[in-house]
Amino acid sequence: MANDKNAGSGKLGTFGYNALALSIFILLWTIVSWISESLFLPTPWTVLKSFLDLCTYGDVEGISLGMHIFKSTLRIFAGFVAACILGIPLGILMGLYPRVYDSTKSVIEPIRFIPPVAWIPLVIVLLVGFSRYAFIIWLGAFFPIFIGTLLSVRSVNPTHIDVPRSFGAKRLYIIRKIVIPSTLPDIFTGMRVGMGIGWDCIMAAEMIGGENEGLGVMILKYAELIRIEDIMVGMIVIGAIGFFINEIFIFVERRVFKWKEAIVIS
Amino acid sequence: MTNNYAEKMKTMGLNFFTLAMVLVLWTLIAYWQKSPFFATPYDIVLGFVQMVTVGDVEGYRLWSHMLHSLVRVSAGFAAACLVGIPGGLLLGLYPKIYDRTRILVEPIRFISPIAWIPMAIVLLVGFSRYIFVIWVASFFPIFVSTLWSVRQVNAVYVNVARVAGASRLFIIRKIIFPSILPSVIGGMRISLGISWMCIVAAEMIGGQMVGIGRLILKSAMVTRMDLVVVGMISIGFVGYATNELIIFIEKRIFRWRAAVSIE
Amino acid sequence: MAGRKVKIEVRNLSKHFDDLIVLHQMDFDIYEGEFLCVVGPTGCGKTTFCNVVTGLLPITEGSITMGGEKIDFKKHNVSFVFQEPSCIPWRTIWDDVKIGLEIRKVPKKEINERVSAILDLTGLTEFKDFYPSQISAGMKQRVVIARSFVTEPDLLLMDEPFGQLDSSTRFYIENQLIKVWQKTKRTIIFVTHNLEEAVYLSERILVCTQKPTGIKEEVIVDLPHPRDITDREFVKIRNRVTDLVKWW
Amino acid sequence: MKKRWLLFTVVLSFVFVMGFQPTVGSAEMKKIHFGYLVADQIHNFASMIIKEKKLFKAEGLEVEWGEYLAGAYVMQHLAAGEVDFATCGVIPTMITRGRGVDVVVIAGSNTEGSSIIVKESIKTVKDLDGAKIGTPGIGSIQDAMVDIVARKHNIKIIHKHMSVPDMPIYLKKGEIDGFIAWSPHNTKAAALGYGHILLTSHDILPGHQCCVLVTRGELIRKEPETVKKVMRAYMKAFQYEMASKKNHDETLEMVVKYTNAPKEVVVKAWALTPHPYPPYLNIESAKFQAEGLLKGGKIKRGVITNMDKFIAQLYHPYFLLDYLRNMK
Repeated sequence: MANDKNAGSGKLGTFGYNALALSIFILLWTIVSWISESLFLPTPWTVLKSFLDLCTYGDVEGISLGMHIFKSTLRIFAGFVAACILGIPLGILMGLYPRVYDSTKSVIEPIRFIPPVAWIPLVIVLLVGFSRYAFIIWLGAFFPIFIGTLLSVRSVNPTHIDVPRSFGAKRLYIIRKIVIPSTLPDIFTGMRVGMGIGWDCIMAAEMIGGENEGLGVMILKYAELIRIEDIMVGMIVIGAIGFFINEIFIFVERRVFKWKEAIVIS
Repeated sequence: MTNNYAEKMKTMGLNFFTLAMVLVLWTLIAYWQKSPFFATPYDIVLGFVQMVTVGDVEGYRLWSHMLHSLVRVSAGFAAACLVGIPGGLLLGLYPKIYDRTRILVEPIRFISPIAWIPMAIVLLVGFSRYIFVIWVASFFPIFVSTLWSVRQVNAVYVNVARVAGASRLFIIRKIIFPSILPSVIGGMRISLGISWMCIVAAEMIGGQMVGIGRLILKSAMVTRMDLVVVGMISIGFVGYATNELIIFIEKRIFRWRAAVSIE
Repeated sequence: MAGRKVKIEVRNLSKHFDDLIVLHQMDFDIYEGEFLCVVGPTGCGKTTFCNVVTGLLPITEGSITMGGEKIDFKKHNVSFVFQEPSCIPWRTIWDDVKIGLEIRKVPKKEINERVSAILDLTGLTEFKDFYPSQISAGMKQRVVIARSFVTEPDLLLMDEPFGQLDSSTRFYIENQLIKVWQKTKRTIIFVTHNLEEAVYLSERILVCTQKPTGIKEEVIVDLPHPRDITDREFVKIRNRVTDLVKWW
Repeated sequence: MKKRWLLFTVVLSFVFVMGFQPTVGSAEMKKIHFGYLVADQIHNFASMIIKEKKLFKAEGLEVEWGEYLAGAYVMQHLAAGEVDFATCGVIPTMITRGRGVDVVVIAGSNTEGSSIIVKESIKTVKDLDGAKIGTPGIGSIQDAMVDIVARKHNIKIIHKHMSVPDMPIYLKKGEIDGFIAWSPHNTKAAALGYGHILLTSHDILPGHQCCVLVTRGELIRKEPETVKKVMRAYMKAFQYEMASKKNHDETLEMVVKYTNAPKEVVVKAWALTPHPYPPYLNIESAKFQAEGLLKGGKIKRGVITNMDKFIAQLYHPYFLLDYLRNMK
């Protein structure tokens, strides 16, 4: 409230403090794992070593970490794109015709609350190969995108629609030039949230089995061998990639939608 | 009024129609599949009746599975609230702390609860594992929505109290808290949905005989697909019902608000 | 004017935002029980002026003292009517009006008496259980005025409080404000860009310059209330102020 | 306003209290936590009989049963000190032992009992070259057996890890060429006509150890009496099944109930799964398997320096021998 100064010097400071927080965390972790001497709480250095081993030699089956990352990212991407392709048009459609959404709510809404893992048995029977993974990720990413679009269309400022209408604009024109641009920031936010949840679902998707590559598969593999340090590598990589993708989305959001006064990050 | 009523009936009718369409579609797929790994709607109804009257192999009935899961979810969700709301409030009031530790806090959000399970098993014990796994999943929506709503409290309201000589505590209690409450409850609703969705993940932990997630996993192991679907529908229904209930309560409590969003 | 007791002394007041100088070396006094208007061209930093006077924003240079002390909300009884709508949305009209008394821990019985009295005076009694979202903009502004007067402040700052109201509502509330002021004799600093409003309400007008804002001139309005906007004297003063504000 | 807050707090605290209700147990009886795998009753029928016939209660033990999805989960719980006794595969046990966790085998359960099911076009073992074979995961004996087949016949087999109940679907859809699974999933798929049995585990590793009874080393040292009681119940379950044809049939019925597999499938699967009595651990087989784990990097190199010593630490037959001695 009363802080108008040091807005310029804040940037570097924030970055520095983050680095500091990270080092303190690693230090604490090291100390705790030294004190506890537990087999299941490896030190950061063991984890780092596992990371390097996974990069150079690969896992027990000789599959490198890069391959795992690549496969998982590919699956996420496919599911996410499918969610966008289906969620955005459907959201705009159902936002423009609320009747459609209201009439199908009893089917659509409960599906939202069925956990992705629970779908696996059905997915294995009904789908095949890669589409199974895409489906599970899609399940996670679809709803934020769909609901975000739907609500945004519903809340388009009526004045903005009336302006072109008073000039005699066609329905299609209004949708193209008013509805879509004004919902775009919300759609983008929905996409970001959807991407986050998609990452959350990667473990669920990779429990499907039948493939030996993927970050989730790697974690499950090492869970069988009770190697916590390798599991941690998997977790950290998943967390870090998700974080960076999210940051990129936020960055783009801030750039593209400058006209929006404030962007809520959630 | 009558018009409104007719409208409601129509919407309900259309909902039933959609539901019927889904059932027909399901039956068609089942006949096309003709697989012991895909249950027909008839099997599912039988499975549901069995779960209600007799129970599963161990004799645990559906409500018992539900109850155990609900207890786990409630505990995890309560833990998420207990940490998330004060934490969000604190970091919202001192945004610098959040900005400076982001790199630690944020990546955790993207690690799925299932990935935590092996560590939760070896490092924690008993019931606390369920709390932890559900907490990990449901903490962030509530934390982030609290944090951001604190940042967005209209400065005028704070100034009104400040000019009148209010203490910091008064401002937090009487200005900040009421004004973030809608977002906090909204965050809690999303959290509750997510924690309920995590129940299958949490119950992968094992060692327990009951739980709705357990029912799904166990039935999948012995190819009782009808029970898998019964479990899925139960979870979906309970999640949907709680969500609608909280929306209803929200609309009641926050009469002063112009509109409550449905998401 | 001379001979009245000085309430607030402003000396050499400056306020900078980084390199931007908003207020530049302002010097003036405010007298006890005075109705002072501050006018100036758009964007000249009137809101900053209000925030600085009350101490919501820190001062870069100079001093503002009230009875020889720095203004402190916990010690001095100050009220502020903000430019933007400031009714607290989750409180009913009654609860909203009483917030200042609640903060000062006034006994419950006295709160009830004082709030009832001020609601009567502002004509809000029958709306006391309404939420702000249920009443009109003009009524909300009346709530804010009632809220500011109920604490019987030593100093009341009003920052373009009637900016968003239509003219008939504005006149109505202006008259009510004068009524309340005459009855309670509080010190009021009223910031506005509406010159007619300033002449209509105040005893004295401070005319500000364009940024960096300083004081161009003081205009004394020595007319009895209620004033007539078509009166020759009134028109004369209004034209004078208009000339002073012109920056082109 | 006040009331609303009160209600809110009450609801929240209720939820919280509900969540933290401790599990109450009676003080008189010794309580143990016994873990077993879901739908693994053909390999580990003993735990099922103990449960159905309440054999632990007869020994004065109160038991909390725990179902687990895989041996790895059981092991993680054993390592956390939560499970006291469990029946599961010997491979996960050795992997866990190799991590330095004090888990101990006190008896065997079954040998063999797995088989490789393949699609019709694969007729001989040589046809497996380049085939995709589903296995239950790298920590399982089945996965190790596929490696053994490949090595023996000098062919290359692609492993695909998946959950065992899903294997028949993958086979039917042609996503894999075959799979290796334990009973009754192997015979089940064969009965459904999805494939045929190419090799049984008897063909691959005759008499290989499969499942075992495991406990924590700490219990052996601190509570030998409890271990004795568990062993007695375990042995009585074996004897019950062997006692008569009627008892054997009853056991088969139980398996049918627990695994949801048709009777004929269970009968076939049972025939493929020997339960040697007395249930000693097949030490030679265990050694062989441990070496395989070392070679595959599943136990980190350098952990086992002396194989005999490793097996001696792993296998603790005292209670089994003690029971047999006292029986006479």
